Formats: sequence, C-alpha cells, structure tokens
Amino acid sequence: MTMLPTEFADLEPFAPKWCLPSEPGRYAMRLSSSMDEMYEFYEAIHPRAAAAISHLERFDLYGLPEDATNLLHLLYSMIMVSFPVEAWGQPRVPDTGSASFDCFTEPAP
Amino acid sequence: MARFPKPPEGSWTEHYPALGTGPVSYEDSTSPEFYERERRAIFKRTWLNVGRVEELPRSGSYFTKEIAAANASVVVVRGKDGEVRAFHNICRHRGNKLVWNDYPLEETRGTCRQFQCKYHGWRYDLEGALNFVQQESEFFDLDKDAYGLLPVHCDVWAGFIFVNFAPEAEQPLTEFLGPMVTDLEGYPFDEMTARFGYRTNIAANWKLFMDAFQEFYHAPVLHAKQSPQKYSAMAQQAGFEAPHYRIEGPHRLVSTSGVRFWEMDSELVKPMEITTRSGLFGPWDEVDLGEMPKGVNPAHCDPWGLDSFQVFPNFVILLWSQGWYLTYHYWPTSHHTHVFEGNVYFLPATNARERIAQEMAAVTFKEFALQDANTLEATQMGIESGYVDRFLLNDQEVLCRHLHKEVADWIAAYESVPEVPRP
Amino acid sequence: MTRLLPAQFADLEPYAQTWCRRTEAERWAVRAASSMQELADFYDAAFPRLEAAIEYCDEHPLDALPDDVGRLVELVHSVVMVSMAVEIFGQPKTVDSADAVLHRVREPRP
Amino acid sequence: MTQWPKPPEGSWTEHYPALGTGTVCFDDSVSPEFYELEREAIFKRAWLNVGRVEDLPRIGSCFTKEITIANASVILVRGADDEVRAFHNICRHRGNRLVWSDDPHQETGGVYRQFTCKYHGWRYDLQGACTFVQQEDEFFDLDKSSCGLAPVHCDIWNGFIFVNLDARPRQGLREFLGPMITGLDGYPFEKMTEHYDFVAENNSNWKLFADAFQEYYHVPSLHPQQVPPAVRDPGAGFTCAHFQCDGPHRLVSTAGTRRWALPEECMYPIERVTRSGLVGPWETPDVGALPDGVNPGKVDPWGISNFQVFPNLEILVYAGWYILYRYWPTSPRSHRFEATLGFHPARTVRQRVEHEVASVVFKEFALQDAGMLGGTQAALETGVLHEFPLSDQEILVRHFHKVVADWVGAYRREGIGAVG
Repeated sequence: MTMLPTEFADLEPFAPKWCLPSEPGRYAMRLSSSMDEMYEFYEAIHPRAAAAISHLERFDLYGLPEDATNLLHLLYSMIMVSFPVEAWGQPRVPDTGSASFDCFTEPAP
Repeated sequence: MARFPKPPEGSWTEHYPALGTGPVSYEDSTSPEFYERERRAIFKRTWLNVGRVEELPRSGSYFTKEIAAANASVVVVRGKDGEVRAFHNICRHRGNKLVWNDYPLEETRGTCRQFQCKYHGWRYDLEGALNFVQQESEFFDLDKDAYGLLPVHCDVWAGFIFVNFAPEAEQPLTEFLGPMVTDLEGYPFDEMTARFGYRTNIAANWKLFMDAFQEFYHAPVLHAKQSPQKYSAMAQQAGFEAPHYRIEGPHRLVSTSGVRFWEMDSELVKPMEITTRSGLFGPWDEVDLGEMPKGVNPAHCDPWGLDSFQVFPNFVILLWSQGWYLTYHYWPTSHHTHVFEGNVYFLPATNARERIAQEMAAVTFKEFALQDANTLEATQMGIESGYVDRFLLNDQEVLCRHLHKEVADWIAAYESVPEVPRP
Repeated sequence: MTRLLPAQFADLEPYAQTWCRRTEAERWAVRAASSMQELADFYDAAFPRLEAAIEYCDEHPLDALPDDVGRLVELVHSVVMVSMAVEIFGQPKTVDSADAVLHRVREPRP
Repeated sequence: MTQWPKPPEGSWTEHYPALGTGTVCFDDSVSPEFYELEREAIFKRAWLNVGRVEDLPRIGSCFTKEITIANASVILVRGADDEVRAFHNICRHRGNRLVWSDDPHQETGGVYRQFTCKYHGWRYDLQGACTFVQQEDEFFDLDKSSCGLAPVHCDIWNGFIFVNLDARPRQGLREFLGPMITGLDGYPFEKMTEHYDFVAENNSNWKLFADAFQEYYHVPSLHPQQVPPAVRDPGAGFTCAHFQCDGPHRLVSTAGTRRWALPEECMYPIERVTRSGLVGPWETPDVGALPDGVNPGKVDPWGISNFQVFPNLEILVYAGWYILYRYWPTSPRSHRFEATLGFHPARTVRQRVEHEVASVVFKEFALQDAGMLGGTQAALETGVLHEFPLSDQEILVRHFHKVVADWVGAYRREGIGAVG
C-alpha cells in the first residue's frame, strides 16, 4: 500500500514514519530520532521539495487527495528536521534543556 | 555609532526623561510580596486581552480562561444576540467551577446551548441568566433572577476581547489603549484566521520574559546559530539597532528595519529558507493586505521589518512587514512562574506553496521562542540569588526600563489611594 | 507455554497473562493503560464465562484455592474492574474524575 | 419518585429553626485563618475516631495516626492487659518520633513487644511505661517511672476507637456522641471484619468533601452513570426520606432500592451476573434484628442511614455491610480522605466477588466527587462570591457549617474571656 503520489514513490520509505498530521507529532518524532535518521530523510526529500511543492500547488489546498495530503505532511516534517540538520547538529534546540513550547492549534491542512 | 537617527536629546531613553538612565533593580521580579501587590494594583484593575472574536464564531461558542494573577477563572461566551460576554466561572449554588472538561483546573472551549453545573445540574443560559434549578421547590425564597452568573467587564476592540476585574473599570477600553494602539484599527486581523497556537509554562517572572521580546539587543548573540555562520558573524559585528521607539501611556512600541533575505547571497541564508521561500521574518513572497492603517509603521521606516506593540500589562501584538502577525500573552502564576502563549496568524493559504511557507515561519518562530524561554529561567535563577542587585540597561533596552517603571507606578498609584474596602 | 488457568477455562488463557493480577492497584493500572478495544475484547470473551467461573471456583474452599483457581478468581476480579469501563463509562478512566486518585491500601485475599 | 412526608413545619430545615433558611457562606473552606481556628476549636477538642478495634487484633498490635491539623502523631496500642491505649508518638528523652518505619511522616503499624527509640535506644512497654534507659547511670536523678509515654485520652464505642487531644476533655465519649449516634449500639460492626481500605490526598477543604457525601441532591447530575442510559431520567431529582440533627451530629436515611427486583434494563450486566453493585451485595448473611437507632425515621422500605459524627467521621450503614469515611485536614485546601468498606468475611468465591463489585463501584463514584471538588475549591478561592443558597435536601450541609462555626465561635469567646 502506498501513501504518496506515484511521482514521489522514491520517498515512500520515509512516509510511514514522517507523514504526521500534527506539529506535536512531528516535534516528538524529531526529538526521538537520531541525527543519522534525520540526515537520511533530509538528504532524500530536500532535492525533491521543489517538485513536490509544484505538484501540490495544482490542487485546491482545502480539497487535497489523500496521497497529496500525505506529501504535504511529509514536507512539514522536512521543515521540522531542517533545523537539526541545517542549524543545530542535534535534535533539540541547543541550550533549551528545561524549555518547552507546545503547539495546541494549527491550520488544517 | 548610530545607523539610525536618535532623538534630539541624544538617546531614546533621554527622550523620555522620567525613565532616567541609571542602573535598575529586578527585585520586582523576584519578590513574592511584590507579586501580590501587582495582582491587586494591575491584574485585578486593568484591561486584559483574553482572545479574539474568531475564537467565538457563533452563538454558544465559549472558552474559559484561567487568570491566576487575578485569582479568577472566566468563561467568555457569544450569546444568542451575538454579543460577547464574560462571567466568573462559578456556579451560584455551591460555588463549584461551572465550565470545565476532564480537569477542572485546565482551560476548555467548545459550543453549547447553555451551561450546566456538573454538581447539581443548575443551568444558565448564554447570557448568564439562571434558567433551571433542580428541585427548585426544595429551596427557600429562591429568586432565580438574583442568581445569574456573575458578570466580568468585557469589551472588544478590533476583534480582541478584553476583560477587566475591577468593580468599575477606571477607563473605557479604547481610552485605556490610547491612539498609538487604536490607530491599528483597520489592520485586517479579522481576515487572518490561519492560526498556529503555542503555550508553555516558564519558570521566570512574566516581566523578564516580556523584556526578552521587547529588545533585540540579544538577537545576534542568543540566536546566532539559527543562521549560517557568515550571516551570524556579520550580524554580531553590526550589533542591533532599532530605528524607532515610542512610549505612550503605559504602552510601548518598537519598529525594526527589514532584511531582504531574498536579495541576499545564498551563503547567507539556509537551504530550507530558499526552498520554502520563508523564514524568521515570514514568507518572502508578498501578500496583499490592502492599505495599512496609520498606526502601522508609524515612523515610516524603510525598509520596514516589524512593529512590536507592548500593550500594558501583558499583551503584545507584533506585525511583520511580510503580512502576518504574532500575539504574545504572559500570564503570571507566581512571582517566578508564568504561562506564556504565542499565536501566529496568517491569511488562510490559497495553495500548498503558501501553506508551506507559513509552516516554515511557524517552525522557525518556535525554535527562537525555545531559546528565549530557556535563557529566561537562567536569568530568574541568577537574579533570585540576590548577590547582584543593580543592572545596566542600554538605549536599545529602553522599553524594558519603561515596563518595570510602569509596573511600579501603577502599584504606587493604587496604594496611594486611601485604604477603602477592596474586593 | 505454561497453563495459568484451569483446563475448563482454556479459552480465557490468552487473557490470563495480562489480567490475572493479585491487587486492585494492579488491575486499575492495567485498565488505565489499556485501549477501549483491548478492554472490550477481554470483556466480550470473559463476561459470558463469569457465571461458570464463579461456580467452578466455589467448588473449592475460599481459603485453600489451588493456584490455577486462585488465578481464575483474579481474572474474575479483573472482569469486574473492566466492566466499569465497558458497561458504564465508555472509556478506561472514570468520567469526570479529573486528577483524583483513590488508593486501595488494604483488601482481602484472594 | 416517592415524595416522603416533611415535618409539620413544612421543611426539614425549618424543623430545626436555629439553622435558618438564608444563604450560606463557604469562606470557612478557603480561609487559612479559619483553618487555624479549626485546629484549636475542633480538632484539639472533639473526640476523633482513628480506627476500629479490629485494627488491633491482639496484644502488642499497634498503629500510628498522623493528625496533621492537630500537630499530633498518636500511637494506638493494645496492651498486655488487652486494653487499648493511645500515646503521643514522642520519645521522652530527646523528643524523637518513637514509632515509625522508613519515613517518619508516614503512618505505620504492626505487632510490637515493646517500643524502642531509634535515636538512643530508650524502651517503653505496651502500657507506655519507660522500661529501659541506655546508660542510665549517666543521667542525673532520673526517675524512670515519671518518664512514661505521654498519654492521649482514648475511649471505645461500639468498636470505634476515639482519641481526644484536649488536656481535659469537656465531655466523655458517650456523652459527646449523644443518643442519636449511640442508637447504633448493637449494630454488628464487629462481625463485618472483612475490610477494604482506601486513602486519597484530595485538593479540597475537608468540609467540602464531607458536604458531597451528606447530600444526595447532586447524585442525578454528577453520577448519572449510576443507572444505565436506557433508564436515565434527565429531569431526575432525589428526595431523602429522613433527616435528623442531634447536637453536632447529623443523619440522613434514604429509602431502599431493591435493585434485584427491577427489570433487567435497570441494571448493568455485571450487577445481574454478580448479584451485587452500587448498594452492595443483594443478599447478606442474616444478623438478626437491627437496633432501632439504625433507622430512627422508620423509613420503609429502608435503604441506608448515613451518620455524620462530628467532626470528621461518617458511618454509612446498610443492612448487611457498612462504609466509613474520615476526612483529615492537611491544609486549608487539602485533606487526606480515608474510606473503609466492612463486610461479613466471605465464605465463598461468589461472596468475595460480590464484595469486590461493591468495592469497585464505590471507588468509581467517589472519584467523580473528588475530581470535581478541586474545581469547587479553586472557584471558591476566587473570592468573588460569598452567598450561596442551599435547598432543603442540603440541610445537613447547612448544619455542618453552622456547627463548625459554633465551635469556632465558642473557642473565640473563651479566648477573649481569658484575655479579659
């Protein structure tokens, strides 16, 4: 069973883990992932991001087919892991040992 | 060496001579006794923003708000007549908390036709009137009209819902807000309904966290790693200067100049910013919000970055030049803890590309807020130790100076009134 | 796998590992940590066998129950625990109990 | 719903005219100052039930009781002469806590031959006498016979062990309990020795939680799940058959619901199969005639009588089993709640399962009360409201708060007298 549009079958291995509909889910997944896992995901998806965004742009945002919604969620996860990968070199924001900032509402999709 | 002109007095701080230029004490942020005075003089006495009208989309929509600093829980509801009202969240029968879900000490929201107490089933309509008493005939001379929910003063400006716990509000809401804030009227807050909401408990005094977001002196240092090394180095070298500060009554404003990331060398921005065309300052592609009211970018900075309006006591509206805005709320829960809420608002995205740019801006916002929050707990510990009790503030921190002075002034004004019975 | 319950109740064996619990505190904790689906599965399997189980156990004196019968009593106690969630509340946790706790600190055995 | 007759005055509340019918203030449940007054006026004066004689089954049996609000820790022990005694849990040598296990703040218990202080090894016998002083000859004019444990007044009624922390109790125990409570003389508590004990730390004032258990007006609203959805009446009320006040104590009797006589849809499946539920086992061993005091209102059919023994004990008496509640204040806004369910010892697995059902159901509904009362406490603490109306069904709430105020008032007047 595939989750993503066929054009993005190459990203399918990452879909079960990273197609996450909510920010708390994506943030928790980032914190519980190793840097290797996130590098691997980032390296795979980042070169495909422009094509993915162009693909999604063809649809009405509020009537996305399921596979497109999954792809959008995958892009959200790409943004989420870009901070550990591009800025921090670690899953958690440095020097934020005791801080949290919980997202309780976000637009859908 | 100033990059932007300063007022004729030579500095922003001296432009407001009541502020002085000497070192300040943060005892107001460590003393339990001072916190009690703040509660009485400020949080039980002034207008407090509790949300926006879009959170109450139809009649029967409600939310509750726990305001520990005013020792209050309120339920805010849109009545059958479309009016927004606020009530103390207490059943008149045995004093039970009326509206809650799962946990009585946590906030809740929803839509209902009436409020029903879980304890004995008393019911109140959306306008607060008591309309059902279980086994009414068992009571003695019960006048239902006299047992409606206790109202809290409530008013709405530009879609922002404010409450006031004073027996009589000393000023109407718009008079309290003053022209610097009310000149924002006309900004399309009502259209910007795509919202990311965040909340956290912070182990620091509420004023200290406000301070962190009302000066940008810290930004090049604390947030250096957020940007590529080359950009950070340049930013740190340059330091930070805001082109404009303004103080009006108890409220404050800082404007900053803009950064045109999209015109920069790609070594100066992160790959994900290029991919999503978005980042800390928001989506790079301009959205059309129509003509801006005169309160926006009042000093006509060009390029303009943002305006941060600090609405006394604990509410911030931050407008970005890229067509989105933030609100912050700082809700004290003790002298050294508070609940911080941050909301990020955009026009609803019209396609996936816009939505992804918003996601990037919201995620970046959280990364920054986490750094600030953690630093603050370290600040609280440092000043609570009490070994150092005088601290310097530079001209870029003029708004911090004003907040602490304003708080002290409100307490002094309140306590100078001869002792009369107070609630 | 070793048999935990009397042979006549082999059909409940799949639930024994999870639900044969000596104390109320343990039964409460398992209920709280289970999904409604898990609770309903156990209830649907064990509730129709409750009458027979009680009758079977009562062929032995209460103070000298063989090990497997003692475990069957524990399983019956668990059906009682789970019935509250399944029959009454429709969720594992007591409705409107918020953050309240109530610890059973002494109880008869078995 | 049966309408039970009211007293000739027209209501239960007016039958006790001293109660009035006006609104009631619950500031007594949020004020730290009032809590301090309750400490002296009530908990250091009233007889307090700390347990049952079954908790001390043989010579040397002992338990300790932490009475936070009275700043007291008390040892209860059955002596070599079979008498039950109470002592302050303090070694006479340097004031160390005498009997404790891992944590000196936690209650403990067991069977002891004597008490030995962990600090310097002084020993006391089960009657409290000091029997051994380590290196006695190092002391000066030490008279061991004057170094016994400090006694606490202790008496037993119907198997209930009471202590009184007053230097000289103003009343004997039976006199304090009065005729309504001692009307329970002869109820076979001593046969119901199979106990389920519960304890909880609740985030509400002790009186607010007691209030929830001394009125049934809230039951249809807070506990709708007590009956299956098919037979739930959204407008249901609850009318109690009989109320009675006697001195500081209170009583409410409700009519009996013969659940087993109801059609199947009126009960949950687990009740039908186990023949037990909310009102306990459907059948209990015959204990012969119950004393008249169990049902002084002669309610027929009778269900439960709920005796509230001032200040903090409740005894819920069913025909064949009983429940005890105790509320131990730990601060103005918190208390430790104890509950005990007592049954005839099960002789069969079926009986044991009947008891288990009653015990599990009890916990579910007690949790609903506890879960909500944190909200009541928080709302009252906002201090914006001070006047609350109480219905006739809540007469005991009215009486309870009035008695508390009366005792505090009496204490204050004595204090003023002493100063003057």
